[in-house]
Amino acid sequence: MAQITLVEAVNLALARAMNDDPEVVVLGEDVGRDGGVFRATLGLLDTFGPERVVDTPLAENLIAGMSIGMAAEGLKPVCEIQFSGFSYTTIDQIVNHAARMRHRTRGRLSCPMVLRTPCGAGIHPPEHHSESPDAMFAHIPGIRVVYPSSPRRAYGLLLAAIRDPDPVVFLEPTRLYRLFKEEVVDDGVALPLDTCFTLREGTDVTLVTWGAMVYETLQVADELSAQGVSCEVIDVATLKIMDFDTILASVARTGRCVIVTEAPHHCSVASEIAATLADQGLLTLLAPVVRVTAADIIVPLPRLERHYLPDRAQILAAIRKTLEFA
Amino acid sequence: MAQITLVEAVNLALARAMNDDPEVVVLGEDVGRDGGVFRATLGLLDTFGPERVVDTPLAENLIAGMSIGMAAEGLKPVCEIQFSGFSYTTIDQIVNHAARMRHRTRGRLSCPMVLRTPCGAGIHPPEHHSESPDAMFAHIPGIRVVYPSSPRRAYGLLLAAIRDPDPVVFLEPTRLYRLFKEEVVDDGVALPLDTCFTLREGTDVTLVTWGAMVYETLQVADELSAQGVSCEVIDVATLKIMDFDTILASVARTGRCVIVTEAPHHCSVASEIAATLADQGLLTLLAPVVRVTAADIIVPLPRLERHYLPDRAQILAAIRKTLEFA
Amino acid sequence: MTTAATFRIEYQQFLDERGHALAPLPAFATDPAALIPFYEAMVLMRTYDAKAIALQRTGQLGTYASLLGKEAVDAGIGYAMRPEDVFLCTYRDNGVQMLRGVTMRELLLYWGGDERGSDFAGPRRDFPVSITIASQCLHAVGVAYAMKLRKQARVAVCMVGDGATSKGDFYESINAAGAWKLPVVFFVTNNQWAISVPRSTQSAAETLAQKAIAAGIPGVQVDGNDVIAVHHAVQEAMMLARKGDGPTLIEAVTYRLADHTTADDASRYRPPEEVAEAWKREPLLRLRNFLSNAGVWDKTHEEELLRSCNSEVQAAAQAYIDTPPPPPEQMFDQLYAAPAAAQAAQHAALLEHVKNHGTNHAG
Amino acid sequence: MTTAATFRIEYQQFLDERGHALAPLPAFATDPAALIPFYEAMVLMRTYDAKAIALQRTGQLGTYASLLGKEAVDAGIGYAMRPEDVFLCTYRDNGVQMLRGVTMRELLLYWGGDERGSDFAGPRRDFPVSITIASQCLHAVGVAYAMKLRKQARVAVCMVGDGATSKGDFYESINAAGAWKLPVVFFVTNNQWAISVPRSTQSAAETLAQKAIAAGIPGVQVDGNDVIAVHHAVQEAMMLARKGDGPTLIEAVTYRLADHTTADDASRYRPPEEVAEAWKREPLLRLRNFLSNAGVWDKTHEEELLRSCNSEVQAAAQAYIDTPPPPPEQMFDQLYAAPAAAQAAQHAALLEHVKNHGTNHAG
Ligand SMILES: Cc1ncc(C[n+]2csc(CCOP(=O)(O)OP(=O)(O)O)c2C)c(N)n1
Ligand SMILES: Cc1ncc(C[n+]2csc(CCOP(=O)(O)OP(=O)(O)O)c2C)c(N)n1
Ligand SMILES: [Mg+2]
Ligand SMILES: [Mg+2]
Repeated sequence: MAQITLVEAVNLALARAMNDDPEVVVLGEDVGRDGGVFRATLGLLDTFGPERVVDTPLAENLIAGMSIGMAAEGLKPVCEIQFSGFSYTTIDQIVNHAARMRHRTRGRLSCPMVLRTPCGAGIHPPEHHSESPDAMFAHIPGIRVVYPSSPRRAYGLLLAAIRDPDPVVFLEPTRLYRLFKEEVVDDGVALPLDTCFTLREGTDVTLVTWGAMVYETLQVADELSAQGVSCEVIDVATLKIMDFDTILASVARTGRCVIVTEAPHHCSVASEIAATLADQGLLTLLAPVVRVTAADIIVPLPRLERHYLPDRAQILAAIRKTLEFA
Repeated sequence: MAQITLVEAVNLALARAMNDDPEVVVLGEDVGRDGGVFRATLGLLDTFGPERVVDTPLAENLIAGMSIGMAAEGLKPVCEIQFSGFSYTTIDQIVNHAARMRHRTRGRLSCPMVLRTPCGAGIHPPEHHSESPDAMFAHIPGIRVVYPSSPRRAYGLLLAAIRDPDPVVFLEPTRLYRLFKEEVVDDGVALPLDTCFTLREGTDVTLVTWGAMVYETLQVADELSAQGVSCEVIDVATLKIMDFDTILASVARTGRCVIVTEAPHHCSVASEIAATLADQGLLTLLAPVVRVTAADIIVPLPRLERHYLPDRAQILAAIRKTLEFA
Repeated sequence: MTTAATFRIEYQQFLDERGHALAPLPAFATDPAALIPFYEAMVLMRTYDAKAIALQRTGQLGTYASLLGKEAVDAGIGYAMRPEDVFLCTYRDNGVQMLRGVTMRELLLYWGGDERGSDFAGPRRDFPVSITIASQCLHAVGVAYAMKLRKQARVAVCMVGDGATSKGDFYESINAAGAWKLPVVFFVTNNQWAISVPRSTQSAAETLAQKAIAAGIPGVQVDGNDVIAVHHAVQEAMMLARKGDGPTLIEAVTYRLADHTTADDASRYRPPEEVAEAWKREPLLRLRNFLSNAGVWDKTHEEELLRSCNSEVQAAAQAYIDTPPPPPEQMFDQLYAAPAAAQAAQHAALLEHVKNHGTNHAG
Repeated sequence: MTTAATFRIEYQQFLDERGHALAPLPAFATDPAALIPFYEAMVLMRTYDAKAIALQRTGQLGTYASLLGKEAVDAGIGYAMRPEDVFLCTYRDNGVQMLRGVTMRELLLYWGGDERGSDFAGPRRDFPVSITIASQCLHAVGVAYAMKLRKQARVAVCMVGDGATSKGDFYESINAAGAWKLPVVFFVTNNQWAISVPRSTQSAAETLAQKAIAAGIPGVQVDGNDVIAVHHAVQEAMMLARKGDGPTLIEAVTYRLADHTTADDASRYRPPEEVAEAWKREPLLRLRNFLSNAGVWDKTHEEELLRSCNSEVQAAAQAYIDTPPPPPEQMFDQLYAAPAAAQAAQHAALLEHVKNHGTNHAG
């Protein structure tokens, strides 16, 4: 039972899925001999051959669109978009085709594909390599959007995504790819796609987050715990179709909620969660729902990148504000 | 002073802008001889010639991308995407280039373009002709998103959008194109892009909406007014950068808010407004913030389309629920 | 200065405008009677087309895209495909779909605004109509990739219009299909117009067939009003594809004799003379002349055919009209394979509303 | 079967690998001394490149994309352009940018992760580096459209790699530029690799130059290690464009001698022999031999040049290092022309936080 990184867990799940199901095909730019620029597909070419581990021409729209064709023919394509900043060109195919194939044919054809892409800021890269398009994908009816935050959840949720009979956009927190290790058992057991994960139970405030920001949020929760503040930490994990019940139930207990995301503020996934609280959770709220998000700005180049990402101090300040509200 | 339709008002503003400023260029599919499939560009070819009223090859990504190049050279391109269902292929260029040209060059180059597209359901068209991608565009830092709901506002806001030195996505409510007429003075006066429009003042509940749903919302407000219920109706109009102050101030007075949009529910612009109320307006809320939206489903083909769009009964029910909340 | 590469684009035509053979006919056409089914299919298509327009004009159908003028294209393709192949079409390819086994009732259901029209009983792996121009080319690549991966002798046939050849999807697809030598035929119906935009505005390329050169695949131009030329080119391309020799791009030169759709008025942007000229080259007349000249077709055949087409179309239209409207639940089911608990309340509320209130919507 | 169209793609090379002329040289090269500036520029590029990599390796620069092996391409283009033209580049075209007047300090600032590097004092209308592959082709179309509309004798020059020729943006752009006969030159640096993906995986096309045929525009292939061939082809193409004869596509065949970027390790996916072979064809050696053979270059010149390049690059690096870091406000200003009141609070809060806390971020 090995301690592995998140990107190794992705690799493990891919190998497992390809091994279990001959219909699973991996495709994308540099996924073959190179093993992907983050090495998520390392070794797959040698094990499964170039017909199932496919280096494509350089065209993300093609990668998404041909995955839809493959899926309609019953394959289970798992395509990689090298960085989520290059995933905007796939949105047309995802909205207009992947999300609709089943509905528009009344189930005659379907689209069991997974689109994987590294997501988020924090690795000091060139422009366009730090994007957080989660809200855009989460707005699309007919797909699922999954965003794991630990090696174990990456493994189990990716297996679930691949086995799911409908299209799944699978966002991987680039910043966490190698930040820490976790024991992951390669038992082929998928995690559910219809539930949030409560990572810490607590009574004073509910912290709702997903993706890489789960990391800092947990740190803050631990810090506060030492100071006697009890934080409940929820990793949303599946941003669509989202499990609001867990969040609502938690806030019903704590009465306070801070939502943490590294995406820009306006019309983000955080907005949806806060909005749901403003409707279905209003009576339970003891304090305003605070969102800790990136500002509505462009991710700066590396020299200022660290100021862009929300940090522990911001999360802490938001929690304090929430707790102090009377 | 003529009574004109919304699409005629768009046409009037385009003609006025082209007349006032030789740098304004109109481009898109069928915008020339055909005058656009909705006739928004009717007559422009004859008046301004084929170099400034440009039928493009059939490629929306091209239309958006070349507009960026034109704008960087100082032209003021106003491009038309025939239906917003075909605007998804422009998102890459909008996010990755239009929105960033000024910021990444520290103002050396900029992107004074407008991307116009008919938006929303209700005209019984084929698939992909009824989309509401407003939330996707509104999430993008660096652009403005404008969505008028009457001939007069279409005229004034389009002029403002064209004169604005930054990229503007200008969504036009297809369903309202010819639904009613209004007196529009062709005085070349732009409306502000930094404010909501309060269409009815009221004391009992604030109705916040934009685009075509403004139409039904006003009807309901009038209906309720006859019954002694006083609704404040706010047309958000500029979805980004949004004027929250007007909304917050209104809800501070009424204590109740219903948000109406025809876009799918999850991570919509309505979510952002409700979320802002859950933070900055919480203390003023006397009732849960209710969102009347489309369900998170694909716009059905015409036979079921009318069930997709929120209707007056749904708005009414939401308002009653809000008012009855004690 | 040396030569790196040279290329030639061929043009194929067998019948002239009056139905006379211009060249030795391919094997399938040496017995003129063998072409009768082509003619019959083309007349049925035209009858169906007229009916669809009539239904639209009388408020019984939604916006409809006429296939008038491209019957030779559709028959030429339809008769070249096998049931196990996969057809990826635009809104203007109903004729091929009919030959594939999609019923006219199903086609009308689709145009009538009912998703069930795309759940056709016939070619279960064929794609539904693609409205977003050229987007289906990418799907064709994936379909053909799956066929090749599984070592099947099947072929994907993907339709686009002249306008579609300006869109990135088209180029990315022919290029990728070429790189992988996939079993796919890309078929461009060059009907000279993309709504109001003429072919000359789309591209400076002399032919659309030559776009194949960019992908390193064979490209051929045919007379799209000549069913023999179309069928021959498609047969050849499918044979290549089936035996593993990769994709072909075919451009068929024809003319959109009708408005773009029933929502369009083509007289706004194109001269009546151009349309009148095009009528002289239309595909049915040409094939009918050929058959008549060959002595295998006469007025009696023609009348009998028209009668049977009319009654077949009439019956299909009636069956369409008699189809009960879709239940509102159709909006929700088949959105995901399994209904999500988290969305159940939302769906139930809307259904409840629809059942109680119908709708009072202005639209 | 008739011929609809025929095409020929030419290959241009003037110097062989040892620097001997293979054909009569174009006018600009008949006086060998006229090529000395080209050589000097190429050596400066290579010196800059090595320094950039060294800075990256020592943690003083971000991820950097080496131009090693494409100096002839950059010099050939850089010397063909006029100040008023517009250059649209990829991350690998710093050499052209240097000749356009972008300073090495500005280039390093960009790679160091500071937006101010794209606010160069030199060619004010040139585009910043485009990272999203091929997306800049569409901008080039718009820029060239503006030039044509205004009847200016200016040309847009747009760079892409071999990988980029698979992307829809590229095709849509060359096609549209052809349709409008725009003053733009599309230049493909075919360095055989797109990160780990070889040229053969991108396309079945024998040459990338032939992609021009799809757009109905001229396409030419040149030896990208031969600065005379590159410069000649670009000059010709720009002359055509400037006098209103529309776009040209140039493919330069060269080799990426370095890793894809400093974040890449090319030994993972390509054999050392291939790289060793490519070194034999590299552009500097060839031009130096030519100049030496012509008697206009010797060891003293070479040593002097290396010295001056080194000190110039050293000074630029120092100026880069000495540049004060960008103020945090840079995140907000220039987002919109006028700061929006509605965002003021958001920005102020973040700025306040940055000033009080710095950051405690793990990343
Ligand atoms: C991506 C996209 N853009 C625009 C449209 C609107 N539209 C529908 S048909 C059409 C013209 C298509 O022309 P062509 O490809 O020649 O096919 P034809 O209609 O002539 O068969 C346009 C612009 C669309 N359906 N999809
Ligand atoms: C749209 C897009 N997809 C993927 C990438 C990641 N990426 C950066 S460079 C590169 C390869 C480009 O190859 P090529 O066009 O041959 O240019 P070269 O790097 O060889 O100069 C890739 C895939 C990107 N920058 N943009
Ligand atoms: Mg056409
Ligand atoms: Mg390359």
